[in-house]
Order: sequence, then C-alpha cells, then structure tokens
Amino acid sequence: MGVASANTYIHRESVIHDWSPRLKLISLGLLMFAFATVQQLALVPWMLGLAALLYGLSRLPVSFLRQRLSYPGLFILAVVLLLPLTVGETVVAQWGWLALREEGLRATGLIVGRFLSILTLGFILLGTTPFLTLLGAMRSLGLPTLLADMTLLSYRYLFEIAAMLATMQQAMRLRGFGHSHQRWLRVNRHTMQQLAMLTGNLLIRSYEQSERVYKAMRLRGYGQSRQVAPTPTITSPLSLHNWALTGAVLVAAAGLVLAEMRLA
Amino acid sequence: MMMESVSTGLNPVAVAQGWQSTAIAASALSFGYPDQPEVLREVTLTVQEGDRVGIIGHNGCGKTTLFMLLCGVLTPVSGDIHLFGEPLTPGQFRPEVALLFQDPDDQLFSASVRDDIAFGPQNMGFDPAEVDARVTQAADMAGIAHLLDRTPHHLSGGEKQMVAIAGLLAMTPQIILYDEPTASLDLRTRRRLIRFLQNSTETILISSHDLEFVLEVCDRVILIDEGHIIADGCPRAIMGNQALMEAHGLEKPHSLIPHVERHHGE
Amino acid sequence: MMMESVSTGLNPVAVAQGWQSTAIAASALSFGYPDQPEVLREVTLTVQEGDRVGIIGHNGCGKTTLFMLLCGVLTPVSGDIHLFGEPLTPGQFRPEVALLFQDPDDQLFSASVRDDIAFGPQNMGFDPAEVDARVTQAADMAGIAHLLDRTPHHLSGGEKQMVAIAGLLAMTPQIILYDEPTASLDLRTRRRLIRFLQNSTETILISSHDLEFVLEVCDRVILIDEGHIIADGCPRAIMGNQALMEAHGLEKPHSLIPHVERHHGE
Amino acid sequence: MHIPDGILPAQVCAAGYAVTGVATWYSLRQINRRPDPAAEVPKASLLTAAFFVASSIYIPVPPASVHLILNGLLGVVLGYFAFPAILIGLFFQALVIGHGGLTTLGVNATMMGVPALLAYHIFQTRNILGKMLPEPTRTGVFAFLGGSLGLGIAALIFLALIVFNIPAELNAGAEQAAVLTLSVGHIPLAIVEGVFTAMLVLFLRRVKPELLEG
Ligand SMILES: Nc1ncnc2c1ncn2[C@@H]1O[C@H](COP(=O)(O)OP(=O)(O)OP(=O)(O)O)[C@@H](O)[C@H]1O
Ligand SMILES: Nc1ncnc2c1ncn2[C@@H]1O[C@H](COP(=O)(O)OP(=O)(O)OP(=O)(O)O)[C@@H](O)[C@H]1O
Ligand SMILES: [Mg+2]
Ligand SMILES: [Mg+2]
Repeated sequence: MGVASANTYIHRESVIHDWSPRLKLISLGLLMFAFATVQQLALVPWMLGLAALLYGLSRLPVSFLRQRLSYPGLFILAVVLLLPLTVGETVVAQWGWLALREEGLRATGLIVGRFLSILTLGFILLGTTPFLTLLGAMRSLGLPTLLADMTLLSYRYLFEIAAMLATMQQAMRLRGFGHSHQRWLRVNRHTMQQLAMLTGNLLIRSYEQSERVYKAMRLRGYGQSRQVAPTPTITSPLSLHNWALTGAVLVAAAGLVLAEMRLA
Repeated sequence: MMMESVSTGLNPVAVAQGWQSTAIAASALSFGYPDQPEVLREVTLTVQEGDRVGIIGHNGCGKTTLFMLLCGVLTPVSGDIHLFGEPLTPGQFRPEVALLFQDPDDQLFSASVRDDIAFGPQNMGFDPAEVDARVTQAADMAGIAHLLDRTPHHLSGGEKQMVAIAGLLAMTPQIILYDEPTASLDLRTRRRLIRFLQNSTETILISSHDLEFVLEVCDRVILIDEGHIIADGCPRAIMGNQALMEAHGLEKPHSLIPHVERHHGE
Repeated sequence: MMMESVSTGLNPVAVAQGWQSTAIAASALSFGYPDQPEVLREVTLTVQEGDRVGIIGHNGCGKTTLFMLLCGVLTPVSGDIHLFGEPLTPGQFRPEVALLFQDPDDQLFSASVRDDIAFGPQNMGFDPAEVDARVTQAADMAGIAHLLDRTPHHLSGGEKQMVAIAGLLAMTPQIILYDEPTASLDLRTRRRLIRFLQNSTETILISSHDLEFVLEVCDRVILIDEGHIIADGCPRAIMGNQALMEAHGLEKPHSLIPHVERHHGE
Repeated sequence: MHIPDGILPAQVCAAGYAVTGVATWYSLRQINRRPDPAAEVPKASLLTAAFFVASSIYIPVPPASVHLILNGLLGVVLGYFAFPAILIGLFFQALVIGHGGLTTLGVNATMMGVPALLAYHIFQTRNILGKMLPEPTRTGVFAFLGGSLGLGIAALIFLALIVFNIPAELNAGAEQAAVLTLSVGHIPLAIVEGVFTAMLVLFLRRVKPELLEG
C-alpha cells in the first residue's frame, strides 16, 4: 500500500489553488453528488468535459491523475469486463457464445463515466488543497472537534506506524519468516499465528506510544481551558473569482440535475 | 552525602540580591507502579532557581518516574511537591514546568512543525498574534526556524529533538526536565545541544546515561539507586568517586580518569 | 587509507592453518533511496572471518543502510555482495547472517521469551527437540536463561536487547550485524554487552556512536562519510586522529585524549 | 471490499452519509458520557492509524493472498471509537490511494462500521452469555464471533448494495446464482478473519490485557 506517498498536495499557481478551501469543498462536493445522480448516457460527455475543464484550470500535471487512476480497483475492472457480456437482450456483436450486449455496454459507459469524473474531482480537491487546510475547512463547516483531533493525530502517526510495521516485517523475514514452502490453497496455521502476533505487536506498540503522547499533550495544556484549536483557514478576503468559480460550479451542478430530471 | 549550593542562576534579581528562590521542593516522595515494589522511597529534593541538575543512575532506578512526578503526570503515593512555593496538584496544568520526553516522536504530535510549537501557547489561551510571536521566538532560540513548514515525521533525529525543545520553550517554562536528551544523537548534534544548554537560563534537570554530557552541562549531580538519593553534589566529586559509582552500577567517566595507555581487545 | 589485518578470529581451523576465509566481500556497492541522492557510492569492503569491525560516522551517513544491504533486505543499485564466497540474492533467506535492529522492540514479537528465541530455528525447519536445544543454548550464551518464561514486553531495555541477541544466536549465524547496540543501555548492561562481544566468536560488524564501546570491542574500524569509506584500519589510529574525526563530524573519544584537568561549566 | 465512486446512485450515497452521521453522533454521545473522553483520543487515534496500516497485512493462501479487513477486531478493541476510527481510516484510503471514494464514503463507513459496533457488543456479552466456557476459550470464541460476524455482515451489506443497484436488466436466475456464489465465497473469508481475530485477541489478552478493556 502506498502509504508513504500520502502527500497528495501539489503546489501550482492556479485559480483552483486560490479558491477558498471552504467554498471549494462545498462546491466540488455538490458537483460530485450531481455527477452521482446522472443516469443518462447522453450526459456522460458533459460530465467528463466538466471534470476535464476543472482539471485543466487546476494546472495539475496529467501524470498525477494518471498515476492515481492506475489503481482502478478490481471492482471497476469487473464491471468493465462482465457487464457488457452478461447484461441485456440486444446483442451488438457475437463471437461464438460470447455476445456483446447493448444494455450492458450502456451501463458500463455510465458507471465508468461517473467513476472517472467523480474521481477526477476528488483529486482536484486533494491536489490543490493541503491536507491540513482541508481539515481546517471541514472543521469550520461543523466537523466535530473530536473527529478532527482524531484525524489529525492518526494522520501524524500513520507514516510512523507504517515504518514500524515495515521494520518488524523485515526483522521477521531475516529470521526466516515466509521462506518455508506452503501448499496451494491452504492457510498455514503457523503463519497465521505469526501474522496475528505481528499485528498484535503493532497494536500494542501504538497503544503504548499513545499513552506517552497523551502525557506529552497534557503537559502542554491539552484538555485544559480548551481554546479554539488551530484552524489554518486562509483568511484572504473572498475575491471576485472565488465567487464566480463557486457560482459557475453550482450552476453546472444544478444544470446536470435538471437535465437528468428532464431526460429521465 | 555531599551537598553544595554553588549557583549558576542567571536570574539578575536573584544574583543582585545574593538570594535564590526555590524552584522545586519535593519532600518525602514515594511512588510505586501498581503491583510492583516502590520505585521511589521518601525522596526529598530541593532545587534552586537556575540550577542545572544531572540525575544519574542505572536503567530502571526511577529517573523517568521522578520526572513524571515532578511535572504532575503521576501522583505520588505519599509526600508532596511545591513548585516556586505553590503546591503541585497532579493532573493540573502547570505551564512553568516542561518535560522533554526521551523519544521526540512522543512529543511531536502535530502535522507540521509550526503547529506543533504553537500547540502549547494555544492551549495556554494566548491570542493568535502572541502565539505566532512565541513560535517564531522559540524556533529562533532552538535554531530551527528553517524547519517551520516541514512535517515532523520527515526530520532527522537531531532536528526532531530541537523541534521538541522549541515546543517547550514556546511556553516559556521556568523549569525544564530533559529525559535522556542525547540517546542516539550523533556527536555533532550532541555538541550543539551542549552549547544550547550551557547558554539556557531556565532551571534544568537532566536524566542521562551520558556522563560526559552531564559533566559538561550540570553544576550539580544527583545519584539515585534503590529508590533513594545516594549522593547529591558536585559532579566532579561524585562522578570521580570510583567506589561510589561502581557500587551503584555506574562507571567513572573517561574524562575523569587519569590517562594511561591501555591495551584494548584481547 | 589504512589497512590492517590482525585477526582475532577464534575459528580453530583458520587459526591452525594461519588462514582465514572471507566472510563478506562487497564490491562497488551503490545505493540510494527513491528520489534521494545516493547514500552509498561504490563502497568496496572485505571482512575476514572472525573480524570485529566497528562502523562509525555521523547520523544519516548510511550505516543502517549498509547493514540492510549486507543482509539482503535492500537491493543495491549496482555492485554485488558475496557471503562466504556465495553471492547474496536480495530477498533470499540467508541464515548465516543476522541483524540486531537498533530498537529491540522491532525484533521481539512473541508472547514469551522462549517462543521468541524459537522463532528463527522453527522457520529454519528444525524439529522440536533441536529447536528446544537451540533455545536453551542461546539463552545460556546471552545470560537470559532465567527470563525464558517471561513476556518480552515487560522486560527492561537491557534485558530486551539480550533476548533479541539470543534470538539471533539460536540461528547460529556466522556473521552478526549490530546496529547501535548500546543506545539507551545503562553502563552496567553496556559493560555486560562488551564482555559478551569480546568473547563471541562470530564475525561481527557494529554500527555505533559510542566510540568508547567500539574501542573496547573492535579490532578494525571503518569511518563512513558522504557515501564513501573514508578510513579503514586500527581503531586507535583512526579514532585517535583528531583532524580526521573532526573533519567528518565526529569527536575523538575521551579515553584517547591525554588527561588534563579542565574546567567545566561556563 | 470498498464500493468505488460512480456505482451507486446519489440517493444511496446520501442515505449512506445520513446513516454515518447518525452512527457518528451516537458514538460520540456514548464516548462523551465517559469520565474523561479527551484521555482516549490519543489511544483511539494511534490505534486507528495502526489498523489502517495493519489492513495492508495479507495472509498467504498460495497462489493468492487474503487481505484482512479487521473491522470486527476494531470493534472489539476500540468499542464506540470504532465507528469514527473506520470513518477516518476510509477517508485516508480514499485520500491516499484512491480506494473507495468520496461520494461513497458514507456508504462504506456504514458497511464496515455498523458491523464493527455489533462485534463490540457481541464481544462485550462474553461474560454473560459465555459463562459456561473456561476463560481463554471464552475470549477466543467471542473474539472469533466478533471477527467473523463483523466481516460477514459487512459482506452481506456489500452484496445487497451491489445487487440492488447495478444491473436492472440482469435476469433473475443469473442474479440469484451470482449472489449465492458470492455469499458462499465469503464464508471462508469470514472464518479466516474470525480465526485471525481470535488469535490476535488471545495474544493481546496474554501480553496487554488493558487493550481489551475498552
Ligand atoms: N508504566 C509502568 N508500569 C509498571 N512499571 C513501570 C512502568 N514504568 C516504569 N516501570 C518500572 O519502574 C521502574 C523505574 O522506571 P523508570 O522508567 O523510572 O526508570 P529510569 O531510571 O527512567 O530507567 P531508564 O534509565 O531505563 O530510562 C523500572 O523498574 C520499571 O520497570
Ligand atoms: N526509508 C528511507 N527512505 C528515504 N530515505 C531514507 C530512508 N532510510 C534512511 N534514509 C536516508 O538515508 C540516509 C542514510 O540513513 P541511515 O539510516 O543509513 O543512516 P545511519 O548512518 O544509520 O544514521 P544513524 O546514525 O542516525 O542511525 C539518511 O540521509 C536518511 O535520511
Ligand atoms: Mg527513563
Ligand atoms: Mg542507523
């Protein structure tokens, strides 16, 4: 798992980068939902176009998106491979028992279209907003403090714990773990026991560290007269382009939903 | 038992008046972890403002435990602690005392160095401008101003240590407890830390196995064993006393041993 | 560059024949982490069977990286490694080489000390009787036979270190790589480890910032900086060379400095 | 086992967020009733990170491997913190590796988190329902139940969502067959997950029993 590469923020000069994080979160979030409502194949090009337009505006490198799309997920892969062959009556092409069906193709087009455009919006959001700023925006929109605190702390220790696991796995391999021969389609009890211990140690070490972290936090006033916690929202005055962008995206979202209702 | 009271305090008032206030006064402190024999037994300890005290003793003698008691994280079974004359209630937040943990990763819990240094001042209720000012000042003092926008996780060990120290300094504590600050630092970073501590003006307590380090920084040493203070006084006198050191599982530091060419290895 | 080949190997055959086999032969090793400048550049290194080699250098100079390469955890960008004449394939399990991690917690994962020491021999496919025999023998050698039924988690730092060593010994490796074995050990435990290492017969490599320790245990020292081997040879000659040490961010150990009474403090 | 963006209609995504909102609110309310909720935040956070990392451990079943979901275990160890923990873990997954999705975050959190809460309650009843069992067996059995039901129920929700939401035109026979195969296919997975959870909980019980008190 590419935990180590979690820093998704890419610094660029663009209107999307300058967009107020709160408005960006709300607008892109609503647009994603509008994309999710699309059921008409005719709207898919519009949706992909919108996503591409916003991606272009964000000036993020294409490689960034390509890298992330290379994990399409087994599920989407299954959809692409299975639906066109199994769903529907209208056969478009036939090779022996294999038949390409129209309804399946349509369903696939819809699902993949929505998937790509929503994912692109997600990566625009993450690529143009540093994680901490995003969290600040979510908090100012009413995310409970406890959730925000937990997210921040887990994020901080994620990489450390991942490194801890990697080191422990190396130590195990150096002592011969995983080198014994295993029979096919069998779960080796001994191996499973050792993996359970590995996981257990990971939990115990994290727990023990959390106790020390808590002490350190208390000593620096955590849980006292709790001040408003750090909200690194950028307090630049909301410029015209901020509102224009927000307005345009919201109009596009509403337009899609209306078109969907008309066509349905 | 030896006792000495040479002052290195830089508090100008105290120096001018030839008088020092008591920073820490602990009397008859006892503590044990649940289901275990007592770690500290009736420990009495007075530290004057501006003192630099080294705490030495073998693994598990109770140095970290003593520090946890002195900053109110643990509650003593009996005895009491006064900081600057005011009694310490365990669990209560006392910004005048700060603790540097042995592992800086325990202490750097924010996602950026700046946020981490700001954590203490924010909890103390300062307004944002004051918080910023404190962050800048503390980072300058610790020499890590260039790291402010980095993520703590990606720093080197020595850098983490200095960021953790800046996080404490931003709260302007009067007493700082350093728990094994040199473990796994390289010699260059260790040297930098020695300079930093030699120039600091707070009352400091340092627990360490690095006796050369204690010798360079502290003007008083306390040797702990079996829950008691065994010796308390001049570092050179205590650490130079081979019989005393060996009786308590320690060794005389090399720089206090008259040099003789010895043969190493077999 | 200095080179010496005094042997402390206790391998009777080798001693009788006045001949030593080559334990590690690495040639033109280069390695860099992704997106970073190279950590090691064209490092060539030969270690004879029975040698005790200290690896020194400032934080981040690549000591741990070198160890990871030598035991096949990391794959070099270029160059190759032979252990006892056989090429090392990264990822392959080579029971003749063992690595002590800096933090023993990385290495202890079982619910009892006994199970933990048995972990290696079990994976090597020995039958239960042989595993037991190896556990007992390794525990005796490391002096922790009394801890066999304890939980590794509840041991002190020094005890954990010795249990981790026993876990390696039970696999009867011929080469052991010790990564900073003395960090945060107290002086008593450190002394015990020195004795233990002085009596061990394996080929050992020790990476450490504790130069006094290296001086007592090793008969050869390698100084690394900027990805190169800067010096290789007699510990007293290299570490006693103040100009060399300071040029690479280190300090001459106290025991090699002629003793003069110095004044400490400000 | 994540539902990616683009599969589910907006109404279902919105419903997922609604259920997630309620479950989070309920969990936070239970958490805030404790004597010192702030004290548990670091513990829950670091364990969240640890669980997220641990879900990359896989069990080799040559020639393939089984990834663990660990949602039952999360419930057993974290109690009411399990739901926020899963929500955060899934958020990271969407963020870091693009698994799952942002519109389906609510649905996925419901799918994993509600069974986790159930697993917690199952495990908590071990001292009432499991009285006749001797001690290590009792903990083991209830951990197994928590782990396997946690995964099993999540898998059922997953299948139900997929079946009701994709192929409107799929003929009934094929649909039943597919669902049956998939459900049966998940039984061995639930057993592996349960056994793993039991082994892990027994290890924790021996080495660090405090972790099971949550
Ligand atoms: N949380 C704990 N629960 C139970 N026992 C503990 C705990 N922490 C420490 N101890 C025990 O208390 C004793 C004193 O521990 P302490 O950490 O204060 O020693 P120390 O002097 O700081 O040692 P070191 O030099 O290794 O840091 C040790 O025997 C240790 O095993
Ligand atoms: N996993 C990693 N990814 C990227 N860079 C790394 C990684 N591990 C180490 N490095 C970098 O490689 C360099 C060498 O690291 P290494 O751990 O080998 O140093 P070291 O000599 O063992 O230092 P120390 O004395 O602090 O243990 C350092 O600059 C370090 O930042
Ligand atoms: Mg300690
Ligand atoms: Mg290292």
